[in-house]
Amino acid sequence: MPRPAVRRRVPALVRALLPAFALLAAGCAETGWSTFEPASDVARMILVPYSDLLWWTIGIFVVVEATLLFALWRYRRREGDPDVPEQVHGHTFVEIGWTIAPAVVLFFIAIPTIRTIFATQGDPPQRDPLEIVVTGHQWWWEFEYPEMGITTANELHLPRGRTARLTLTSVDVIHSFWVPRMGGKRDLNPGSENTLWFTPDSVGEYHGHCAELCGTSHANMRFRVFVHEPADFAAWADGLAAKAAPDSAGFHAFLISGCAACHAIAGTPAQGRLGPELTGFGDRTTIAAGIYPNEPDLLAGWLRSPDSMKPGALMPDLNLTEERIRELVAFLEGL
Amino acid sequence: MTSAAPAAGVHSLYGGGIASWLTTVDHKRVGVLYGVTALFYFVVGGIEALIIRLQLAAPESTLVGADTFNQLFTMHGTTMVFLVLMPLAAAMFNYLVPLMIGARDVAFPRLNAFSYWTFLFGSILLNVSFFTGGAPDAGWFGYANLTSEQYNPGMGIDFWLLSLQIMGIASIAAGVNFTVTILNMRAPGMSLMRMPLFVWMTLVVQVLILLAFPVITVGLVFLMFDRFFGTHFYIPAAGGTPILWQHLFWIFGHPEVYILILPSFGIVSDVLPTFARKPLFGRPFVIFSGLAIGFLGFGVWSHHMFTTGMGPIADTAFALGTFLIAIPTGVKIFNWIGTIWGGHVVFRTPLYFAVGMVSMFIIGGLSGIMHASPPVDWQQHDSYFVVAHLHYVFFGGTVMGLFAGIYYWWPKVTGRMLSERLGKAHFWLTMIGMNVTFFPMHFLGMDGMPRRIYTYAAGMGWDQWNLVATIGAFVIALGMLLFYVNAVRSLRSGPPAPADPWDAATLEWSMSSPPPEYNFAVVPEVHSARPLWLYKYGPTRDTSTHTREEGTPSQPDAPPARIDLPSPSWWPLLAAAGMGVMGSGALIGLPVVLLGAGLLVTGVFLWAFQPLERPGHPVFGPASSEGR
Amino acid sequence: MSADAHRTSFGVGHRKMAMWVFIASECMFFGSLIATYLAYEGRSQVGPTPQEILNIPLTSVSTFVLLMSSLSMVLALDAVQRDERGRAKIWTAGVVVLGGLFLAGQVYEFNHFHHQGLTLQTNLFGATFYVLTGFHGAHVTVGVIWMSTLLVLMFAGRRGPERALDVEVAGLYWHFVDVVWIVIFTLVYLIQ
Amino acid sequence: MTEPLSSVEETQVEHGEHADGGHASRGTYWLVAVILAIITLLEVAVFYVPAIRPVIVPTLLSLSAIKFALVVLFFMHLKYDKPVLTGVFLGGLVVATLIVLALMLLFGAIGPGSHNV
Ligand code: HEA
Ligand code: HEA
Ligand code: HEC
Ligand code: CUA
Ligand SMILES: [Cu+2]
Repeated sequence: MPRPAVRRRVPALVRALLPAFALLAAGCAETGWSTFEPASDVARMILVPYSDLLWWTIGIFVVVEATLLFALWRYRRREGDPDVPEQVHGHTFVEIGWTIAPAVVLFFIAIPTIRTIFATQGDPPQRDPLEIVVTGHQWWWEFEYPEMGITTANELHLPRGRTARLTLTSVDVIHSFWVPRMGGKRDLNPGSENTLWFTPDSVGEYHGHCAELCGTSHANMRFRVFVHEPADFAAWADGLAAKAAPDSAGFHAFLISGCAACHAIAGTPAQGRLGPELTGFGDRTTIAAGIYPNEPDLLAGWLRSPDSMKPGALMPDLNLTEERIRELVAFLEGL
Repeated sequence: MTSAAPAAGVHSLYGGGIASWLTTVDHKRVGVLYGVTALFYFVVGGIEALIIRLQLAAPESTLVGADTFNQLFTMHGTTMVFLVLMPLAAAMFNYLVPLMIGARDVAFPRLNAFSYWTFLFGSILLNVSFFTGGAPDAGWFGYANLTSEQYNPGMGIDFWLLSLQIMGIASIAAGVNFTVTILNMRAPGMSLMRMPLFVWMTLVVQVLILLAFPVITVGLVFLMFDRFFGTHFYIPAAGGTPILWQHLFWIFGHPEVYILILPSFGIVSDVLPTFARKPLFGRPFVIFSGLAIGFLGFGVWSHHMFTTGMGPIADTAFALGTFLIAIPTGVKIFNWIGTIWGGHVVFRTPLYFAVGMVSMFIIGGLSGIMHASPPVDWQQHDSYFVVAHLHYVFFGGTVMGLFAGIYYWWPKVTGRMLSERLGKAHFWLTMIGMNVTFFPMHFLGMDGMPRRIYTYAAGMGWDQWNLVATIGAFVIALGMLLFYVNAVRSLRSGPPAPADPWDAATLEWSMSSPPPEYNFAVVPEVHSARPLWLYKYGPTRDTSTHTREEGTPSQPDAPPARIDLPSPSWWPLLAAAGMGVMGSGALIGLPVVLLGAGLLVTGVFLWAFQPLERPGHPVFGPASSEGR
Repeated sequence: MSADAHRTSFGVGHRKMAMWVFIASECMFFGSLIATYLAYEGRSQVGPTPQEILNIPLTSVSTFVLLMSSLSMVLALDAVQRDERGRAKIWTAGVVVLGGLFLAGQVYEFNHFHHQGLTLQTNLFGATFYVLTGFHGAHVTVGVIWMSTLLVLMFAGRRGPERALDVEVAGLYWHFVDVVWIVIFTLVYLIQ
Repeated sequence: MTEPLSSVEETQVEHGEHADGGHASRGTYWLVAVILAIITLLEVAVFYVPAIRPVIVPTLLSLSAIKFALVVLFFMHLKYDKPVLTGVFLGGLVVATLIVLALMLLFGAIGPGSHNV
C-alpha cells in the first residue's frame, strides 16, 4: 500500500512553520517530546491530518473571531441612533451558505483523516516486522522479544528502519502506550490484545509515558525508547541474551532476600514474574519505570524503601540491612 | 413603558422561615435553592482546581501526594460537572421556564422539590467521602477496572457510584417534569416556534437527560454489582471487559457534554438579541440546529475511545459522525454573529459574558474537531490538549454562558441590580485568566504532557507553561471573588431593579422583579416570539413572527381573579431523605438500607395521597380575602 | 391532581404525558441492559449456558400470563371509564393476580437456576441474565403494588370514571413492562 | 391502514379533550389478546421446528415486533391517542434501538465477524 508521502502532502509554508509551533509549545526549548518532531513513519503520517487540521482551525478561528469583533465594534450603539435598529429576522440564502461552507471544509479534513486511519492500522507495509510483546503492569512496562527469547523492562530498544509491531496487553488495569515522537498512543487492555506498529527512522533516545490513569503512580509510569542502528541493536540483543549472572555473594544475597520471588534473571533460578526482569539491569539508564537515573545511591534508596521513592510501588519494603543493600546494589549494577 | 413593582411590595403568603424553604414547592424557590447550592460547590470545585494548579506549578512538587492528587482531580471533575454546571443550569430551568412560557408553576411542583432534595443528598454523600478514608480517585469517568474491588479496595468509588446514581434519579425526575411542563403548560398562543430559545434548549436538554442518564445508571448498577455482589461485568479474568464501561459511560457522557452546553447556547440566544436590540437572526435555524446537535450527540460517543483499538471502520464511522456536529454548531455561531450584525449593541455585563462565551467556545469547538480525527487524537488523547479542550468548552462555553444568564436574570430573581463596574472587572479577569490558564495547556499537550499526573520531571520543557497556567488560575479565582462580592453587595444594598431593566422581549420581563408567587396575575396571551417587545414597540417592518399586531402587556399589580397555588409539603423532602439514607445504607448495612427504603415508600405514599392544594393553601386575588 | 383539569397545550393530561416521557426514558434503560446481555452472550468461561438451563415451556406460560394481564388491564380501564365498578374491581384484581403469578414463575425460575448452579457470580450469563430479568421483575413488582393500591381504593369506593386517568396511567406503565418482556422473551429465551 | 387512521383522527378532533383513550371496543381488546396468544404459540412452535432453524432469527424478530406493535397500538391506545405521544415514544425507542444495534456491531455480536473489543 503506498504510504502518503508527507513531504508532498504538507505545503512548504506549513512545513516551515511546524517547528516554530513545536518551539512555542516547548516554551522555546528543545525537548525531545514534541508530537511535532516525528521520528517514525507513523508519527509523520499522523502529522499530515494534524497539520491540516491545525491550519484549518487556525484559519477558521481567525476569520470567525475577526468577524465577531468587527460586528461588535461596527454595530455598537452610538449617540443619535434611532430607538430600534432595523428588525431583520434572517436570510435563507445566507443560512444555506454557512451550512454548506463548513461541510466543505469538513470534507477536506475527512480525507486525510480516513486515509491515515487505514494506513496506520492493519498490516504494516514491511513484510518482516520485529515482534514485541508489551505488557503493562502497575506501574512498569515489560518488553518481550519472542523471536530472540529476551525480555526487558522499562527501556525498549529498537533497530532503526525496521518496523516494530507491538502486541499490547495488561495484567491488571488499563494502561496506554505513548511515545509522542513515535506516533500516537494505543491502550493496553487487560484480557485482550491490541497491536500498534511504527518504523523508527532516527537513532536516538525517546521518552514514553503511560497515558491512561492506572492508579496511584500513573504519573510515575514512564519509559524510554532507544533506537539504534541495526548492527548496534543486534549487538544489544545478543549481549542481553548472553548475559549471565555471576554466581557471587551478591547473587546469594539476592536469593535469600526473597527477590527471586518477583524478579527474573536469565540463566538463574530467579524466575519471578511479578516485578521487572532484571537481566542486564546494570546497562539500564533508569530505575523504577524511568523516574530515576540508574545510580547506586538511588538504587540503594529504592531497595531501602520502594514506596517512598514511588508512591504505591508494588515492591515491598523488605527491611534489608544496610550491609545487604550494599551487596545487592553492587550485584545489580554488575548485571 | 412598563411599571416597576418594587420588590418590597410583594406579599409572601408562604412566609420566609426555614420550614417554608424545606417544604417549598414553588419553582422559583426551588430554582434559588439549586442556584445557591451550585454556587457553593463552584467554590469547592474551584479550590480543588487551585490545589491541583499549585501542585503542578513546578516540577517534582510535594504539596500533595499521589493519592490525594488523584482524589482532587476526580472530585474536581465530578463536582464541576454534576454539582456545579448541571444544578446551575437546573436553577435557571426552574426559575425561568414557567415564567418564559406563561405558566404559574411546573407540571409537578412536588416532584420538582423531590428532585432538588435528592440531588442535594446525593451531592452531600459524594463529599462525605473526603472524611471517610478517601474520596474517589479513578477520574471523573471512573474507567473500569481501576474501579474494581481489587484495584480500588477503599470506599471512595462506592460513594462515587452511589451518589451518581442518586443524582441520576433526581435528574431523570426533573427531566420528566420539565419535558411535560414545556410541552403542556405553554400560555395560549405560545406555540413551540414562539418559545424563547432558552426554553427550547431546555427542552432538548431534558430529552437528552432522559435518554442518556438511564445508560449510566445501568453502567453504575453493573459496577455496584461487581463491587458489592461479586459479579464480573467488568472483570477480564472472568471474560468481562472493562471496555463495556467505556461504552456505557460515553453513550451517556457525550450527550452529557451537550446537556451542559445547550443551556448556555439558549442563554446566549436570548441575551444577544436583547442587547443588540434585534430579533435572533435565523430563529428556526438556531432551533433546529439545537435539535440536530442533540440527536447527533447520541451517535459519536466512541470518539472518546479512539485509542482503545476499535479498528479502522469504527474509527472512521465515529470520526465522521463527530465532524458532522460542527455543522449545526457553526450554524448557531454564525446566526449569533448575524444577530449582532446591524444591531445597536448595548454593552452591559450580560452581553460581555455572552460574547465571551461565543468567542471562547469557538476555540474549544475547534480543538474538539481536532480530537475528532482519530490519528490526531491518538497523539492528543489523555494529554493536556484534552484538558485544554474540555476547559474551553466547559469554562469558556458553559460557565461564561451561565454567567451571562446570571447577570441577565439576577435583577429579575433578586429585585436588585448588580454593579456594572464589578461585573465588567469580573468579566475581564475571567477572560484573561481563563486564557492564561487554559491556552498553554494546548502547548503542554502537544509537547507530550499526559493528564492526571501529579508530578513531572524537570527539564521536559513543561515547567514554564505549567507555571503560567497556575498564575492564570489565580487570576480566574480573583475574578470569581469579585462576582461573589458583587452578589453580596447587590443583595445588601443594590439599587432596586425595575420589571424590565434591559428592555427585553420575553414574558418573564412582564412582571415585577422579583415576580409574585403566582407569577402571572393574568395568564398572558401570546401572539409573537417577542410578545413584550411587540407590545412596547408595536409591529415593526417585518411581521413574520407575529399573527396579530398586538403584544403582551406587562402584568397588572394584583390578580383580578382568584389564583390557587399548591400547598407546601414535607413529603418530597422525606422521600428524598429516604433515597439518601438508602445510599448511605449501602455502605453501612442492610438495616439502614431498609430504613431508607421505608422512608422513601412512606414519603411517596403520603405524597401521592396528599392533595396538591389543601385548606390554607396560598390564594391570591379578590377571592382570597373572603376565602380565608 | 387539579393540574390535570387545566388546559394543556397538546390536550394531553400532565400525568399521561409524564408516563409516556418516562417510558421513552425506560427504553434506554432496558436497551442498555439488553445490549449488555447480547454483547456478553457466549463469552462466559464456565457453564451453565443458556442452552443448558433455560426452560422454554415454563417461560412460554409466564409470557402468556403476562400478556393476559395486559388484557385484564385494558378491560379494567374500560370498565372504570364506563363506571362499571364491579367489573373494574374484577379486572383490576385480575391484573394483580396474573402479575403475581408471573412473579411467582420468576421466583421459581431463579430458584431452580440457583440449584442448577447458576448464580450472579457464576459467569457472565448469570450476571447479565439475573440483572436483566431481575430489573424487569422489579418493574412488575412495582406494578403489582401500584395496581393493588388502586384496587384497595376501588373497594374504598373512591374511584369513579372521573379518576379513570389514575388507571390509565398505571395501565401505560403495566403494558410497557409487558412489552419489555415480549422483547426479552424473544431475545433471551428464544434466540439463543 | 391509512384510511381508518385519518378518520380516527377526525373523530378525535370532534371529541376534543375527551378523546384520550378508550376508543377501541372490548371486542377489539379480546381480539388483540387472542392474536397475541396465537403469536406466542407460533414463536414457541418455531423454536422447536428444526426446518425453520436457518431463518429462525428473522422469523422470531418479526413475530415479536408484531406483538410489540399490537400492545403499544391497542392496549396503550397509541393508535387512537394524540400524535405527540407517538412522537415521544418513538423518539426513545428509535434512539435505544440504534444504540443497541451499534453496540452489537462494536462487540462483534452481529455483523461481519467479531473483532477485538
Ligand atoms: C461543554 C462540553 C463539550 C462540548 C460542547 C464539546 C464539543 C465537542 N467535542 Fe468535546 N469534550 C468535552 C466536552 C465538550 N466537548 C469533555 C469534557 C471532554 C473530555 C472528557 C474527558 O476525557 O475527561 C471532551 C473530549 C472530546 C473528545 C475526546 C478527546 C480524547 O479524550 O481523546 C473529542 C473527540 O472527538 C471531542 C470532540 C468534540 C467535538 C467535535 C465537539 C463539537 O461539538 C464542537 C463543535 C464546534 C465547533 C467546531 C466550533 C464552531 C463551529 C464553526 C465556527 C463552524 C466551522 C467549523 C468547522 C468547519 C470545523 N471532545
Ligand atoms: C465542568 C467545569 C469545569 C470547570 C469550571 C473547571 C475549572 C477549572 N479547572 Fe478543571 N476539570 C474539569 C472540569 C472543570 N474545570 C474536568 C471534567 C476535569 C477532568 C477531571 C479528570 O481528569 O477526571 C478537569 C481537570 C482539570 C485539570 C487537569 C487535572 C489533571 O489531569 O491532572 C486541571 C489542571 O490544571 C484543571 C484546572 C482547572 C482550573 C484552574 C479551573 C478554574 O477555572 C477554576 C476557577 C474557579 C474558582 C477558583 C472558584 C471560585 C473562586 C473563588 C470564590 C475565589 C475565592 C477562593 C479562593 C481564592 C481560594 N481542571
Ligand atoms: C513482591 C514482589 C517483589 C519483591 C519481593 C521484590 N521486588 Fe523488586 N520490584 C517489584 C516490582 C513490582 C517492581 C516495579 C515497581 C515499579 O516500578 O512500580 C520492582 C522493581 C525493582 C527494581 C527496579 C527495576 C527497574 O527496571 O526499574 C529493582 C532494581 C528491584 N525491584 C530489585 C529488587 C531486589 C534487589 C529485591 C530483593 C531485595 C526485590 N526487588 C524484591 C516487585 C518485587
Ligand atoms: Cu499505567 Cu497509567
Ligand atoms: Cu464527546
